[in-house]
Amino acid sequence: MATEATTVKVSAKRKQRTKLQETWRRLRKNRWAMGGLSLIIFLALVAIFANQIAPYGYNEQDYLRILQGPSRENLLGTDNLGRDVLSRIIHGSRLSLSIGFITTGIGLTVGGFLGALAAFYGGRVDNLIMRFMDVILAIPGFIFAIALVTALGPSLTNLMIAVGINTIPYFARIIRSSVMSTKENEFVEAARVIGSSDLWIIFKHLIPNSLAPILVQATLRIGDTIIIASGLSFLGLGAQPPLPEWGALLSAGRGYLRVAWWMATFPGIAIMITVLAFNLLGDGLRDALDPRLKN
Amino acid sequence: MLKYIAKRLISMVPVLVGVTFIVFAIMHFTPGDPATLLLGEEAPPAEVERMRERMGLNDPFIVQYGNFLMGLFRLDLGISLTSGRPVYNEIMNRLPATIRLSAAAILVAIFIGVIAGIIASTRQYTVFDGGAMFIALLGVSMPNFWLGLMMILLFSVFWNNTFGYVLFPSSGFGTLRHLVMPAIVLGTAHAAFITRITRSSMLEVLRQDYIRTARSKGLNERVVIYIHALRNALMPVVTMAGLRFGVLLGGSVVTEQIFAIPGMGRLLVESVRSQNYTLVQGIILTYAIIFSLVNLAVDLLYAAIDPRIKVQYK
Amino acid sequence: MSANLLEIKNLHVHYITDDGTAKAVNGIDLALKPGESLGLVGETGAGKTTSALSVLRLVPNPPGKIIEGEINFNGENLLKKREREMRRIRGNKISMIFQDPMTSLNPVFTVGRQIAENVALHQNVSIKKGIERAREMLELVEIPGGRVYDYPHEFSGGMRQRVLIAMALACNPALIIADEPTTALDVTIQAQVLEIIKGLMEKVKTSLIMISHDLGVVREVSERVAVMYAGQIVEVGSIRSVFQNHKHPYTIGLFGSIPDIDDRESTRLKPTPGLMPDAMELPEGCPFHPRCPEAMKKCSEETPESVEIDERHFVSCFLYS
Amino acid sequence: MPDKLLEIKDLKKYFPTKQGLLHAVDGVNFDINRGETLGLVGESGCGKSTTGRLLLRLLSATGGEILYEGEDISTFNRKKMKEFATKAQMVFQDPFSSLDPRMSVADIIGEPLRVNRVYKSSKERKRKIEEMMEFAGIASRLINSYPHELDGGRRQRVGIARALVLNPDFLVLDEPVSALDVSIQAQILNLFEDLQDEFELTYLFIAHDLSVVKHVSDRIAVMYMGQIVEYADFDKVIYEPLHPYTQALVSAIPRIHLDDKRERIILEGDVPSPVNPEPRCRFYGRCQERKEICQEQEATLKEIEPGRFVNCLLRE
Repeated sequence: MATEATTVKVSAKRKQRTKLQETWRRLRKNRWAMGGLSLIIFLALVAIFANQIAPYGYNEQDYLRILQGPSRENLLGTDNLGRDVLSRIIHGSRLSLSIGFITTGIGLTVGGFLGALAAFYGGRVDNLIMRFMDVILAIPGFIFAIALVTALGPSLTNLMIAVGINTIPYFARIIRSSVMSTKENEFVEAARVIGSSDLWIIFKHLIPNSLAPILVQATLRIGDTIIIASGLSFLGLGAQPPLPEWGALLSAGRGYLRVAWWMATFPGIAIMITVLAFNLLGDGLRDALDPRLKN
Repeated sequence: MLKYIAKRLISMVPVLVGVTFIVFAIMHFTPGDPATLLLGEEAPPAEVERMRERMGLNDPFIVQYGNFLMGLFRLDLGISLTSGRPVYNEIMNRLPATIRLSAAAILVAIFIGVIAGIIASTRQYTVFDGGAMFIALLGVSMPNFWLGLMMILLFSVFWNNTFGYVLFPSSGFGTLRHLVMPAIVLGTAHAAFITRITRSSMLEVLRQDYIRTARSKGLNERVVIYIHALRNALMPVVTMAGLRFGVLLGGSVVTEQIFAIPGMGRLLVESVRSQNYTLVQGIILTYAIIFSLVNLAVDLLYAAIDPRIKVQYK
Repeated sequence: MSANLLEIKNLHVHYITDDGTAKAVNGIDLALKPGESLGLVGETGAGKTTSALSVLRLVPNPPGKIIEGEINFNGENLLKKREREMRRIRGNKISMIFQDPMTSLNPVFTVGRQIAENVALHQNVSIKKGIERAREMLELVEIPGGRVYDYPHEFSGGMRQRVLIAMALACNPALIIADEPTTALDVTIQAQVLEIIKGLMEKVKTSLIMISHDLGVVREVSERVAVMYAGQIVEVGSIRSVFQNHKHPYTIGLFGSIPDIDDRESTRLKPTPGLMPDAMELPEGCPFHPRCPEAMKKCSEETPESVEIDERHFVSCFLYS
Repeated sequence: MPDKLLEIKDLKKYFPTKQGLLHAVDGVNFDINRGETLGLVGESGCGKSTTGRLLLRLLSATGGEILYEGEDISTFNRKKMKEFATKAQMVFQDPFSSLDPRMSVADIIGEPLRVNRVYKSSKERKRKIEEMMEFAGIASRLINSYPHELDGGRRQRVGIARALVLNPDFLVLDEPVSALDVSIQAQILNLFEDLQDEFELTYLFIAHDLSVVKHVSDRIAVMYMGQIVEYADFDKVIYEPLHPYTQALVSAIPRIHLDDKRERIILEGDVPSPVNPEPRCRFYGRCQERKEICQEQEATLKEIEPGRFVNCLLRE
């Protein structure tokens, strides 16, 4: 709807900003998104300095303090082997965050490459790649990951590979559609008219202009992969004991639900907060990048 | 319309064949020998070798895949390596529970999600909107296995300790009371997702020119929203909810595990643990087929909502 | 002299956003007699659409807000009416035709239903009766009545615009506001639609406000014309008077910008240099003075009043006061 | 003898669609003389933009020849194509999507120079950019602005500066003013005239608006459903149109003259899309003068007077 408010011209007098600065400015105004970003930074710091922050080692057992509720010594209680739940969660943040970033990274690079290829060349290449992606997408993601872990054997590395592969078609689709819509712009034709090569067009025009939606999806996807991965660990198909992966902690806590509620409760809250942080930031980015929401 | 259904069904075939190939290949190259598994570790090597021959395990991969594919047409998915019973029968025993659970969850999700989404979008920037959106965000950020454990903790353990009886049983399947917690646990993330997508879709539609036309006719706001806007807004909701159904199916595996529901998901986890490959293979295929059928249903629903779709398939 | 059907007095409409306040309409006065047709001309951002939406009180709020003024319709101030009363006027007494026929019809309902809805609502009849009326209306705009059960996507752009015209006329409104109804159409299709509008104007005796950026289109269907610039009406009068004897420097520039097909010598166009000011940063005084070739010191200090230079021909410019 | 810069012979471009083969451009012939402006007019979907893109090889032709200075551009290799880019350029319709939103004005105008490595130093490049901005009438303070900060008219000027920076001889102007308001449109039209004088440019001016085309063109070609229906000097096409479609098109323009008493020709129906067109005159369905013969054979463009071409079986 072309109301006149949206066609009002930005005068030259007002401060000039690039799109990136403009996005950042709008993102900064969004309190939720900034909350998410701060949380992510906080979690990253916790993960990096886990050894310094955690009161105990992740596998430090104290048989005199088994299944103790939250107390001054053990803020979030202890588990069935007398290990400090808080310390295990702090050490676990490393695993969960790496899983999130690495799996999303795998999906983004491989899926991005395939999607960009499909979009740029179209025709048969496009058809071949996208039909293959359709096949993978026809198997519910979590179940496909279970199949892959079964084949590879349960371990942290295999978990990341499985969830990463699982993420490929997702990114292939997003990047394909993003590049396709960028390709529709006349500036791509304009670049061709002035004699630009394919590579110039891809790197100077298509990729920079397709990045925004990809960035949003990648942020949101990190949260998703953390949930998927912890779900697999919960089923015993991911990280193996004694690794303090959050899903594995929850799984262990399940057996003691009736006697030690804290064992399952706190790792779940950790997962939720982490995923929430990525979702908040992703949502905020999407809003900041959507010019229609600017009013 | 029939032609459209036929076309869509036919287009499912190559995808499903691709799925069988991928699943078969993954399982084929998985370490471990089905014959040994079937006969047990102590079986004499000669016996195992005879079994391998009988199961066609010595054939080249492509022949084995061909045989597997042919078997599918007779609904023969092989035999379970632990029980020795046909995989098909094993799955059919467990399928109803999974379908019941998923259907209950999706109904809960759509009901809550669409209503909350409409409320949020028509009261943009109010407390309703903010509140609904924050709850929805929590919903999608919450791992459902954790939510499940928390509900058990609350409604089975604490409730029992406080009031002396169990409000919702934490395990088993059969009655509606058994279904309540699992359906909520499985449906929550989906409801949250649908809320978000309904809201953004409604906001998009409410910006459209035809909404302005409707208002300029003097229609009251309720008619504009529930008649003119909602039907258009539902299209992306239906599509996305269909695509996300795969996530719900994945979630059902964990949910069945937590609430000890005798569904396919639990069978899958058991089979993975016991390296029962034929059963794993059959179950994954079944999930893929359910998912594809749901997406077909979604497409048909879409065509029913949007008159423009039918034209494309005339 | 008969009473005015519509009177707009000192209307101000602002869009209030985080980045500032866009003053879209700044004190316009307009009067329209029953059966009269008025063309509202101006460039993008002049405030034409906002003025029109204000009459129906459909300016999107937020960010739009009617700051002050009166809009009297049949002697009653529309800005004082309750929302419920307004709804009885929209689509019934005053209806509107929008610019983009491709997006102005709801894609999921048949065109018959969309017209019938209007009739059923305001004339208190059943949808079925409404469909009958829709059939008549379609035939009035030269679309076979049998097509009431077709969906919008089954019509071409020109046909859809006719459907919208049929819809606007379905309740015999006293006033129709057409917002650039032919801008999105091809020339030959535009000619068809204009022909239909002209024919209908003779038949149904409705008043018309035709918003357009094209002086030629306005000339086709209007008796009077008002020229808008930066949210103000700078010149208004009968078509003949304004087209032959335009006085305001902006109007002169506007006419000088039009490539005239009937002018056999290809003379150079004489547009006003510069751009329309940003509605968020309107200049002091006459909004046109920074671009005006005749600007005087006074122009940057005071806003000119409108002066009658000929019978019902008004100009807002210090050159004539 | 006029100096022919471009000769277009039996140019064809078909697109496969779900409904069948779309004959977007179907046997088009015309030529453009050095230094002149040829106006190419028609309604949406008539194939005028496709023709413009074919001329710069943004699309490859299904059939026919495009000779630029006597050379068939379809035979150009990579190197020749780069050279061609410095001679023939384009100004696009949409001032929004034709500029990369992530590039500043300087980046956009300088891109052709960088791609073609015209200058070694960035200083020289900057000087050239500033020079072009001045020619295109863009204030030098806007050099670091981004497209979203500019209004449509200024954006179009940036697009013009980009097209001119390589000193081309020939410009395809694809509806360059149709997205602009009248006064801005007039400013840009004047700019095109000035630039043509300054740089001795040859234009193919594509538009849907006959009055705009008439204003700038020496000759005009009118397109309908992928074919040229009339092609002659501008005054012939505008004041003595021969083809029934041109007559209708001319009469359909809303006039600003009060004494205009011209009888309107109102065409029936909509512009059909040329998917698998039938072998008859393309205008048959809407023509008010149609006769039996018109549906029996296809009409072709014939020279009925020197320099005057009409595609109508009734005018031969």
